[in-house]
Amino acid sequence: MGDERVSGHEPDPGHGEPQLRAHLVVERPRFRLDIELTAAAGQVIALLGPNGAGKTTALRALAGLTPLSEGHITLDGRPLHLLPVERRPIGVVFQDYLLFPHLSALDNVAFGPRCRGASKHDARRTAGAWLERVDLMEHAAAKPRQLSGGQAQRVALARALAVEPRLLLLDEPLAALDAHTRLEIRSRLRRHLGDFDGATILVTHDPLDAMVLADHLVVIENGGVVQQGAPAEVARRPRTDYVARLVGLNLYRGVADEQQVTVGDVVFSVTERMHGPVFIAFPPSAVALFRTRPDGTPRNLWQARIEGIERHGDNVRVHLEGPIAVAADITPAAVADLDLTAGQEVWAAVKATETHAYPA
Amino acid sequence: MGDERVSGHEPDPGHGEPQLRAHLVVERPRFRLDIELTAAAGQVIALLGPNGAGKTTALRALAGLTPLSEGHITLDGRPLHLLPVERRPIGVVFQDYLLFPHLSALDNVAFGPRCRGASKHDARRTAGAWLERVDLMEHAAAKPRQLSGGQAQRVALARALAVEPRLLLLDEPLAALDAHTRLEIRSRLRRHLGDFDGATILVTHDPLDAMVLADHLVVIENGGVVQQGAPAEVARRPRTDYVARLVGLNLYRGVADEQQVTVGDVVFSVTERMHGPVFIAFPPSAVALFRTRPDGTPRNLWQARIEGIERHGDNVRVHLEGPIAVAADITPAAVADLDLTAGQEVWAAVKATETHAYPA
Amino acid sequence: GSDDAGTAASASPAASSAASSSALTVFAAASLTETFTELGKTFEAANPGVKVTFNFGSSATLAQQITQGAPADVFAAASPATMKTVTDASMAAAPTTFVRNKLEIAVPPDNPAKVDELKDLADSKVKVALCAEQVPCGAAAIKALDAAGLKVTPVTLEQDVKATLTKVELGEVDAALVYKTDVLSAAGKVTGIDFPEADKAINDYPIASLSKAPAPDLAKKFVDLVLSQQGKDVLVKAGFDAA
Amino acid sequence: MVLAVAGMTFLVLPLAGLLVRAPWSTMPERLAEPQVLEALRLSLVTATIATAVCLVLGVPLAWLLARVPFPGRRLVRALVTIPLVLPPVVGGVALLLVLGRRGLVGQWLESTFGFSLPFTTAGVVVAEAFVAMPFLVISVEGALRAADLRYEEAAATLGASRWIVFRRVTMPLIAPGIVAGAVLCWARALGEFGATITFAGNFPGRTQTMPLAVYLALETEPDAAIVLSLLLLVVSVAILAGLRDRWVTSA
Amino acid sequence: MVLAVAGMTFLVLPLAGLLVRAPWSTMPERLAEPQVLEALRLSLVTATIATAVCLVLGVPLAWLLARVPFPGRRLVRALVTIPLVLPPVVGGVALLLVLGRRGLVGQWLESTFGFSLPFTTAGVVVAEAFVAMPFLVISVEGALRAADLRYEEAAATLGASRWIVFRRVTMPLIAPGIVAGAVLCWARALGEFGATITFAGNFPGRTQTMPLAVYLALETEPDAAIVLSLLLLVVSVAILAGLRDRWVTSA
Ligand SMILES: Nc1ncnc2c1ncn2[C@@H]1O[C@H](COP(=O)(O)OP(=O)(O)OP(=O)(O)O)[C@@H](O)[C@H]1O
Ligand SMILES: Nc1ncnc2c1ncn2[C@@H]1O[C@H](COP(=O)(O)OP(=O)(O)OP(=O)(O)O)[C@@H](O)[C@H]1O
Ligand SMILES: [Mg+2]
Ligand SMILES: [Mg+2]
Repeated sequence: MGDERVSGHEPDPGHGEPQLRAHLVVERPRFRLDIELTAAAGQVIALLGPNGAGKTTALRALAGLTPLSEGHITLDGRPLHLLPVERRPIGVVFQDYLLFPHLSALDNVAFGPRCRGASKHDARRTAGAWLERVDLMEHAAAKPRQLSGGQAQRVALARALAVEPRLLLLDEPLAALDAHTRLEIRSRLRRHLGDFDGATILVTHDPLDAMVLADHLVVIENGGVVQQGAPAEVARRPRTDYVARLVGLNLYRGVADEQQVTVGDVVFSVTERMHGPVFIAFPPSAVALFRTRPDGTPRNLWQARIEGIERHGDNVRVHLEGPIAVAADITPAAVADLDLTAGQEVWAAVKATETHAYPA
Repeated sequence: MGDERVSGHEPDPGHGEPQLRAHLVVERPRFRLDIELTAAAGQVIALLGPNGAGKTTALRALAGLTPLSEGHITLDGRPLHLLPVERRPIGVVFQDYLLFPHLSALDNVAFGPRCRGASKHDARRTAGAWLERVDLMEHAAAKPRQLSGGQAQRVALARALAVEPRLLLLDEPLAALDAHTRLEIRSRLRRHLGDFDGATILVTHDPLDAMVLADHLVVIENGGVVQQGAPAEVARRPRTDYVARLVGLNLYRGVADEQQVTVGDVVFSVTERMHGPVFIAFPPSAVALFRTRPDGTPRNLWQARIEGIERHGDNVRVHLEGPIAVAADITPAAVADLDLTAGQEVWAAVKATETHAYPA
Repeated sequence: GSDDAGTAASASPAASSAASSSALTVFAAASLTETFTELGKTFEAANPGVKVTFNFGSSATLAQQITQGAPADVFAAASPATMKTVTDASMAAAPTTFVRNKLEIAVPPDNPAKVDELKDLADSKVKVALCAEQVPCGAAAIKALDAAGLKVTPVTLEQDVKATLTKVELGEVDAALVYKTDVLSAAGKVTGIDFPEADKAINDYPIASLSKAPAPDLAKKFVDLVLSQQGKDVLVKAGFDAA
Repeated sequence: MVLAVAGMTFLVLPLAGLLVRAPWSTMPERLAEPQVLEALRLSLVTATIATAVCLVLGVPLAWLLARVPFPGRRLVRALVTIPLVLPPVVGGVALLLVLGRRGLVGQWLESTFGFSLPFTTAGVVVAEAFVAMPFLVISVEGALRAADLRYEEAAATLGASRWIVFRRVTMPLIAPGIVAGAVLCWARALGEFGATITFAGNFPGRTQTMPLAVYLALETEPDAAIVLSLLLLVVSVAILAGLRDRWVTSA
Repeated sequence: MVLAVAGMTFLVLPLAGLLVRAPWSTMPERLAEPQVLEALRLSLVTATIATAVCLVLGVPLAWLLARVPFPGRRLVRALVTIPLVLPPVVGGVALLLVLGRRGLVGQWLESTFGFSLPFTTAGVVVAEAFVAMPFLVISVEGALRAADLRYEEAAATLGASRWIVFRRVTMPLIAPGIVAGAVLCWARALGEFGATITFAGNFPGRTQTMPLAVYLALETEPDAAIVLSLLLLVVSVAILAGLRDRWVTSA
């Protein structure tokens, strides 16, 4: 069922005309959001960005909850920004659920269908079906206060989906779910998004959610778009520090001359031939550490000081300062062998084949 | 700074007498929590579990917000469960922040020190220092409503830490943070927890948070402890499906006979020699898929049907049904080569060296 | 009376006779509650089929209601001043004074301040309650005190005579100037003391049938009943002075 | 805590005074009088209808004041308190001036529908509603301001029109505030005297509510007034003790 | 919307009646009388002090009712509404029975402190506070019930005692409810007539508040009564329009 997704991952011209076209400008006292978004029918756009970047603000503007200072929103060719909130064919999952505290889980989900004209009985049936899909049928009668955080989140998800919206807006829909449930709900969400012919805007912090669910990433920082593209593309070629850390890469801006890139005092050998300003990226696992200067070319090698060490998954992540700030992943065994401690001087080297350079 | 942590990862007898000893029993209409927890001074215990397992309930019971039906809590040798909430030397970060809406970020953080007797001026200075540590000094005057989700979370964190508690209770303290901020706050949290000589109980869904921050994991499901131990131990030897998925392993219960483990109709070769009931675990990346039956021994090989395919990081995760339910990670190129689609029959094989068996 | 039906038939316009002849609405000062209720029963007995409805309240309120078009037949006020607002609005024909009410000194039964004549009230140690000058009993009190050449500083100027009496009953004041009727109705709870200057401060109660009365014939008959000897007897029994 | 008990004592002690003073021996026969029950029934009926009227008119008004910014809102909000501040008797006069047979609107009502409010049971309801409505409006407005707007936003995104949001989300969320307001409103209407006697008169069975009966009893027999007051209190306390808690638990 | 406007009209129209009827030509001289200003000042001062008394006693009482379960809570809550339902004149009598010279407590007050409340300005405050307190208690209890308990829990974990939680978290969170209650309370105290005149009497400069002056004026000169009422209204509306909004924005 999800198989066509695997290839449909790149922004797909087959999706046809953009269904959503938006230019969102929102002015705040100490903040200005100004971004453009387009989404084809059936496409899922993930909005990524650090805390306070304006993701929630953008979502609220699309929903009509925050007025646009300027700009426009077009959905299926109709100007959405002229409609009041309740007339917009949207479904929203809020960052903090906002389940109606006086209604049961079932009635929360039935609320939307009921507002959109279904009879009480039909609305409840629809709601029941949705609760079933998020595995909460046994909690149908519970009030939101009696649900755990993740259960509440799933009810919120069901509530937004139950109105069969044309534009689905999700603000961290999976944030409160545990890994197990998350995997399940994520697959279900994928499946629903697959069936869904409207556009979806998904705000998330989790790069994995973004990679799995989205066709297209839009990264915003400080109110503006800093990078966008297919997930794989963004993951391979981050253009800001934030994106680089998001996808777990070290990223630098340098100047290329043939297969050689100069970043400050450090010179990297790379496989690509380029000229002029470039980005160069490599994973922490590509960094090797040595107590004494290893033999070999001076390229890809520099002396650094250990700033901090922390466990990272099965490995240990070493943060280095020096000519460039770098994260290195090494095995716990290596830490013991090298007897690494914070403040110590070491030599760092990067394999040329693991670096990746691209135009800045 | 963090280096001693790397080795201090196992529950360390050097921590001395357990500082926290608790037996928590909470009865609810359709739910019963019954767990035992111990934590030595300076130790960080992570409480993991699926949604609705009772993690928040356990935390609330420790804080005194939910009364114990039975059991006891001892902290530093004193019976904590006899004290009212405000006399307990605790700091709590709540799952949904609960910042006081009428106070600025600074005053929210200053609230605790003020209650514990600091002068207005000192409390604000302490609060300012804490806001600095979570990088929010510029938002000191903002009301919680004006903060983004992640900013609010960081203020909540600062507020809980500002009272210098003897027992720190964190309910998903990093859930709303973006990857970048999370990394930073996580390191800072580690550093603080390192300086901190009290016990910490951390509820989280994120196995990475648990692995990085905790000395000891306690996994609860449905109100009871199902597994506990050092993070690496739990990660290597999951004992329930939930834990297995959490750490990204396929897990089965089988019967061992020498280097052979039988799980239903499938027989695995393993490297360990054992007898009787065992668990066997292997990562999804250890599974190889074939369109036709490969040659070789019938061991570690079975026929399966593809249930679904989804992108997973740089790879593609294939969910298989058949004699045993398995997740397999393969490269996108392989998906294309094999032309895999949902519903298709394939052969699955697991390398013996990548399986790991241990007594059930 | 046997001639009632005839009078009614001849006096009222044919259109409204049937309806209006069976109901009589009397607006009367609250101090007349007991006496008028009794007279109303008498009237109903004498005029079978007629229902008398009373609206008791403060004279001023009743006057307001009448000038704002209330459907009343008879107005009996506790002071000429309130009646005047009704006649000024040409809502009533010439009123007749049907009783008078005389002031008395009321003291608690144990008479703590040992009051026994009007000049004792001038003692600053005696707590005195008077009615406010705007209400009839207050106006009368001023007249009486002026006549006696006394200057009294009361602790309170009450809104009406009942409130004044209550203060005495509860022992909050040592003495008050109230009507004889009130002392009588509070039998046992206060003691009344007559004083000679009371004759100079008598309050008249006027009654009139109203010009827009829905039942003018019955109105006239009721006024006649009040003014009759039978009416006087009832009123005098309650402590009023005959006009 | 001490203050709370002091406050309670302050409110309840005068009741003790009344109880001590009450003429217990003659109580039964006094209460058995048909006029008394008539007045009690009328009081309860009119206070309840007046509360209903206040809910229908007052809750939307409170919503307007709390949610819709319009020029002069501050003034309107302050004007809403008029019936509170106006001595009730003057309120009654004002009602007469407007709705009386010769009043600004009353004139027109009478000539068009042949209907006149003063001195009718409907007039009692009008007088009580006039005096009691501010309690409802102010309580409900306070509750509306304290409510979390984001739930209303969430409802709007689910397709709920303003009216549905109001009815199915806002109202239930502020239910405690509405109940508090309605209780205040009902109790105030039940105790209303000045405006009622002025606007609706004092006709037994038609406009004579308990407070009016108490007033007349004070004129003639103060003890009877205490008995009537106690009856009114006991009935209202019983009703509130019953009603209020059912609400509180369901909210 | 229509209903809201209807509600507003209903409340405001009688004011129009008063305005039409008011004797504008003689207005200035009537208002210039020193007694009038004296009564106005006294009204404002006593209503404000009474509101303060109600806040001090009533907010803790509301908290007790909303947060601390104790046997008989339902009954106490209903008893709190007594002063609302009791006709004010009877309320005044009840106060006299308790706090008067010969009252249950008053007797003792007089013999111990030589102090007697009736006929004093303090008596006016007591009468007004008695009548107005239920408004505060009920409004604040409603707000307390609607408030999110979890904030109080969060405060407790930060080391706040019950009292600090109440003062620094609960109170600010329910500020709109307290303001609404205080406004109701103040306005009711300002318009209070029956209990005041019964308990504290009517003496210019000491116990004669505006409603008392209005009532007495009504006896002889209805026009003067209207003028006084309008003055009272204008002053209170002005104060509320000013005060209320400052609160609302800060909350
Ligand atoms: N109501 C408001 N008034 C003023 N400023 C606000 C308001 N809400 C948000 N902001 C500011 O706008 C900026 C963007 O906030 P927004 O909530 O959109 O961030 P976000 O990207 O959703 O962050 P997070 O990941 O933490 O949820 C922040 O700097 C925030 O402080
Ligand atoms: N106030 C309550 N009344 C009744 N049942 C409750 C209440 N709060 C929680 N529960 C139930 O108790 C169980 C445990 O809830 P809890 O909030 O502790 O879960 P959790 O492990 O924190 O889950 P999550 O990860 O989703 O936050 C759930 O089944 C929940 O439905
Ligand atoms: Mg956000
Ligand atoms: Mg939880």
